[in-house]
Amino acid sequence: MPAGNRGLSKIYVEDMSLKVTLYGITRDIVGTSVIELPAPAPATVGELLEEMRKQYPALGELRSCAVAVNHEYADNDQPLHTVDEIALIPPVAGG
Amino acid sequence: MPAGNRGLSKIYVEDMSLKVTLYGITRDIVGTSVIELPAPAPATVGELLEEMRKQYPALGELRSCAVAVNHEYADNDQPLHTVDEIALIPPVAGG
Amino acid sequence: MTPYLAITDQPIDVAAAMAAVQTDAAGAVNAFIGTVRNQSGGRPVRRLHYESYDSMALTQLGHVVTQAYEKWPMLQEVAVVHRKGTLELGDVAVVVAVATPHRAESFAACQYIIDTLKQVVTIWKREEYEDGTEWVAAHP
Amino acid sequence: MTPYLAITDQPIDVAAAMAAVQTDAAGAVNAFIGTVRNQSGGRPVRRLHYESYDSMALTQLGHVVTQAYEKWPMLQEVAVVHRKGTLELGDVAVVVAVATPHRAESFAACQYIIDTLKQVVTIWKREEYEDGTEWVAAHP
Repeated sequence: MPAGNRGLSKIYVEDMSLKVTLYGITRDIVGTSVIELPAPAPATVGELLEEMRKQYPALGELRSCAVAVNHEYADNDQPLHTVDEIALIPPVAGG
Repeated sequence: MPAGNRGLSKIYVEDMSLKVTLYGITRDIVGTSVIELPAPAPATVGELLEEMRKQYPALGELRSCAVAVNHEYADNDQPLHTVDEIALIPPVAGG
Repeated sequence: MTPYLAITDQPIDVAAAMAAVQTDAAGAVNAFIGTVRNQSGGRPVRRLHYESYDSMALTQLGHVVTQAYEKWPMLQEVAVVHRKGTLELGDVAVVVAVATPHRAESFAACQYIIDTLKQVVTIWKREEYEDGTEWVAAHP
Repeated sequence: MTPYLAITDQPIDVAAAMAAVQTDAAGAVNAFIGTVRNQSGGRPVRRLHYESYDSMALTQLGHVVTQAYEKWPMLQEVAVVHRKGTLELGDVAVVVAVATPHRAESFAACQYIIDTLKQVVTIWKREEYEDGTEWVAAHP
């Protein structure tokens, strides 16, 4: 990848805001079903989780709290983009 | 048990006839759904099976052929009585 | 807790058998349904004929269900309905439905009942092919 | 072989889900039905509320069913229907139905699907008691 593209990407990340949808107990904890993180927003799943737990310590008390990006469970190092559909996933309990 | 009763029982066994009901492939082999064995009839399940296999050798070619007495699977040494409901049970295949 | 056991020459109402086992105390229902396949060992099957020694079949089925209750004391409700007579392709031959508080036991108890039923219950199956019929499992 | 997967706020038609998987080629159908129990961990339950992240739940359910087809290549048909919204005692919360040529695989595949569904599908359960509500499994 050319250096120019890397620089552009960097600027893009720093400028973007993120929308995160909240389900189940995470919505109760945050108090809203969608939270908008203004720029500079977290650049990765791991940073998003860190930021959310800092703002809402009760999230850290859950059995688990995953992040979904575009309907898939995402690892901590996955980068985030404004166009992504991002959600917090507390412990599921279907069935 | 008094000797008199044992003697009576012995006479009874020698005098009795047995009705045996046939199911599935055993009915096809024997050619009827009930067979009557006149006195002196087999006194035990084992003797019954031996007698039936002698008369109808095709019974010996089955994967198995059990005898049921009063709706229960019976061992070879179980005695038979005229009042019993006796059946040949070829390999079952329900379900 | 009285199990619903039946052998019938009428089409089996699967929904009724499953409804028979549902209770507010049981969170899990497992049901097994055996239907008439269009082939057996690679040979095309046209239809099936089931013959039953009804009174013994129900006695043995009762034993099977009693054993299941002994193995899984949390087992709550059981229904077993087996059809006899002539069955066409796709027809339901047997349904086993069990209800338990938790799901793992529902699978285990249902599988035990159908597996054991096939070993001891006095029902015989005659498969009808293009060119004849055969009693299933009769010969080695 | 396209699985019938749905998340609905309407009562689940169990018979329809089971009919959806039956084919003349499959001799065995196994179905698991999860219903609303009147208690949870010894605590009386009055009703349940299921919340679903539908689009992700269906994506994950698709993954689960794909994995089942990989594990049991003879698996023929699959139906999974999960309800959401408010459910009363005895209501059907989920039905999983699978059809296979032989019965052992029908039990194994059905159990795999419900077990894995419970681990990955984005549906949340809130139990309602006499004195409040609680998100199930949320805390250690």
